Amino acid sequence: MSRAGTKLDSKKVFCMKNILRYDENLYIINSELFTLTYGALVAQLLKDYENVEDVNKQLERMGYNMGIRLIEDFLARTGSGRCYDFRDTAEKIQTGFKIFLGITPTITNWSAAGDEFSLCFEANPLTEFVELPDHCLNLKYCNVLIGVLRGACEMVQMEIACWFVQDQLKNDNVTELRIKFIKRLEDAIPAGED
Amino acid sequence: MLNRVKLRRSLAGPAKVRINEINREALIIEGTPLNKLGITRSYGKAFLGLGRLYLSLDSTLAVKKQMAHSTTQSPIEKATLYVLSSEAKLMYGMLFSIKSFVSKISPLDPKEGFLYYKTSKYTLHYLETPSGLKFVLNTDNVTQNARELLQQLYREVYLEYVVKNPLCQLNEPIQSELFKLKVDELFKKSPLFLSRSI
Amino acid sequence: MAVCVAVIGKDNSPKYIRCVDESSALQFHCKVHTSIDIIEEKLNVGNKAATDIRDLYLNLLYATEEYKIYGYATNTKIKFIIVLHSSNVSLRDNDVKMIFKKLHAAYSNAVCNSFYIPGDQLNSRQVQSI
Amino acid sequence: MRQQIIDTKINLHASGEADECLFEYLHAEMVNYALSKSCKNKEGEEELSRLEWMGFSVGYRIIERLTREWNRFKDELDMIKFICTDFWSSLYHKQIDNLRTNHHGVYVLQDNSFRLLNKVGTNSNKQYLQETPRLLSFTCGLLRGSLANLGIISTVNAEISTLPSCKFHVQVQRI
Repeated sequence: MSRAGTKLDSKKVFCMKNILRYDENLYIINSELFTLTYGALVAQLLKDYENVEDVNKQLERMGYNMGIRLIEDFLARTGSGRCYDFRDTAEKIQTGFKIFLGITPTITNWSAAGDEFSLCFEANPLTEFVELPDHCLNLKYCNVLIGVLRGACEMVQMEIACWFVQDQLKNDNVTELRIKFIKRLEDAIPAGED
Repeated sequence: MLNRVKLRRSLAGPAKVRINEINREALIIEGTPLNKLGITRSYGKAFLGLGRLYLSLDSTLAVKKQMAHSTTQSPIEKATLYVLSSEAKLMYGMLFSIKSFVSKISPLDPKEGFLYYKTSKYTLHYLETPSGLKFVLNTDNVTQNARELLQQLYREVYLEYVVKNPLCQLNEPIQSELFKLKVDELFKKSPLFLSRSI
Repeated sequence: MAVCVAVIGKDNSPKYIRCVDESSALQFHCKVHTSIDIIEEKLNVGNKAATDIRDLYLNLLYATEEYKIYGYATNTKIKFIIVLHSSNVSLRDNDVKMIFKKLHAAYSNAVCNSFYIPGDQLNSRQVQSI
Repeated sequence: MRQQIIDTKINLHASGEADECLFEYLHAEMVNYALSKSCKNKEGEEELSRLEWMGFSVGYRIIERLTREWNRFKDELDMIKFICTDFWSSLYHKQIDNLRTNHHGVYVLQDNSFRLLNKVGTNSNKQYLQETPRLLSFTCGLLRGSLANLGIISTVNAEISTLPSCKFHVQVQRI
C-alpha cells in the first residue's frame, strides 16, 4: 500500500446531511454511554488507588460535584419550590431519580421521627452490566449516588447523611439507600457583611 | 434583620425617592401594597435607605450567586455582568434584608418569597431559586411580569451555559462569553424588550 | 438442544467453551478448532469477491454424520460456534440464528462489564446462564 | 431459551435509562479528576492519558453493542462511515458534518457543533480555547477504542480552531 500523500483530498467524500437515521434505540444507547463511562471511571479509580476505601471516597466526592450541578438542572426542569417537610424531600428525590436515571425507587422504612427513610431500587442503570470481581467486595460501586444526594441537598440548605444498607451487586435482593436528615443550613450571610 | 444593611460610605448619585413616595405608591410585595399590610413608618424608613442605596447603583452586578441586569436606560447595552465588590455586597445586603422582612411579615411560609418592588423610578424584579441563586432585573415601571423572563434566564441560559459548561465553576463569577451572548439574545427576543423598542 | 457452544476471540483463541457432556469435551474442542478455519475462509472470501456475506450469521459450516456445526462472526471478529446433534431436527435455521443473536447479546453485555478486560477468559454469570 | 431473550429486553427497560445530561456532568467530573491526578506533572501532555484510556475502554465496549444489529462491514471506509453516522448520532445526537480522507489511512472527521463543546463557546470569541483539549481527550480515546475493536489500529488527535467545532484526525497504523 503506497503512502504517497498524507495530504488530503480537498474533495469531500460525503455529505452527511441526508443520511440521518434516528432510531428508538438512540436513548438507550445514550444511557449505555453513561453506564459504560461510569464503569470505566470506577475501573480507573481502582487502578489509581490501592485502597478500595479511597475509591469509595473519591466516587463520593465526584458525586458531590455532580450533585451541585444536577440540583440546578432539577430545579429548572421541575420548577419546584422549597420542600415543606422531609417527606416532601423524599418525593422530590424520587422524582429526581425518575428524571435522571429513569427509575422510580420506592420510599420505605420511615423512622418514627420522620427524619430517616430508605430508597429501594429494583434496578439501576449504573450497574447494568456490572459483576463485581471477588477482590472488590468492599467497593461501593454506586457511591457516586451518595455524593450526588449530599451535594444536591446541601445546595437547598439541607444537610443529610446517606449510606447503602443493601446492594444488589453483593447479592442482596434490592439495593437499599438510607437517607437521614441532619439539619437545616441557614442562608449564607452575605460575604464580608460585618 | 434590617440593620444588617449599613451604608458604609455615602454613595454618589441621585437619591430621589422620598419616604412619602414610597409609602404612597411604591413597594409592592407579592401584589399587596405595603400600607395594606399595616407596615409602619419605621419600616418605610428602612426601605427608603434601601431604595436610595439601590438607586445609586445604576450598573449591573454579579457576585457569587447574584446576577443583576440594569435595564433602566437602554435595556441591553447595560446588561453586562461584572463584579463590583463593595456595591455587590450592599446589593446583597439589601436583597437579603427584603427577603427576611417579607418572610417575617408573611403569615404563612411564603412560597415564592418576594417577587418585585416598585419605586417611582424603576421596578426591581427578583427571582430566587431554592438553591439560593438570585436573579435580579431592573426595569422601568411599565414592564410587568418579568418573572417568566427570569425563569427563562435560569432555565435556558444559566442552566445550559453555566451549569453545563464544565469550565465554569459554580462558585466563581461567571466569565463565559457565550453566557453573555446568550443572555443578550434572550433579552433581545423577549416580548418585554420588543414591545419597548417599537 | 446444542451439545457444545464456543466463543472464539479475535486471535482465534477460545474464550469460552462449554459442552453438555464434559467427558467428550476434547472431541468438541477439535471440532471447534476445525470450524475456526472454515469461518476464516468464509470471511476472507467475503472480503475479496464481492459475493459478500454481509450477514453476521454464517450458516451451517459443515456437517458430519453425528453433528452439525454452525458459525457466527461479529463485526469485531469474535466468533461463535454451536454444535448440534444431526438427529436434532426440531431446531430450524431460524432458531439457530436466534440462539446466536442471544449469545451475541450475552457476550456484549459481558464485555460491557467494566471489570472484564477484553481478551480474557469469559466467566461472566450472564454468559453461563445460556 | 427464547424466553430469555424477552427477559433481557424487559430488563433493559426496567433498569431505566439515564438522562443524557448525566453523561455531560460525569464527563466534566472525569476531566476534573484527570487534571487533579496529574498536577504533579507540569507538562500539559501526560495529564490527559487517563481520560484517553477511559475513553478507549468505553469505545472498545460500546462498539460491540452498536454493531450488533449491523451487517458485516465491507472495508475500512465502510467502518469509518459507520462511525461518522450511526455511531456518532447514537452518542452525540448528530452526525459528523464532514469527512475527508486521502484514501491512505488518514481520515479527518469534522463536527461543527460538538456536543461537549457547544456549551462552552462560540466562534466569536477565543475564550476557553486553551482548555478545550481536555474536553476532547475522552472522545479521542473513544474513537480509538472503537476502531481498535473493529480491527483498525490507529492514533487519534483532536484539533480545535473555532468553538464549538472540532476535527478528529484518525491516522491508521498499517502493519
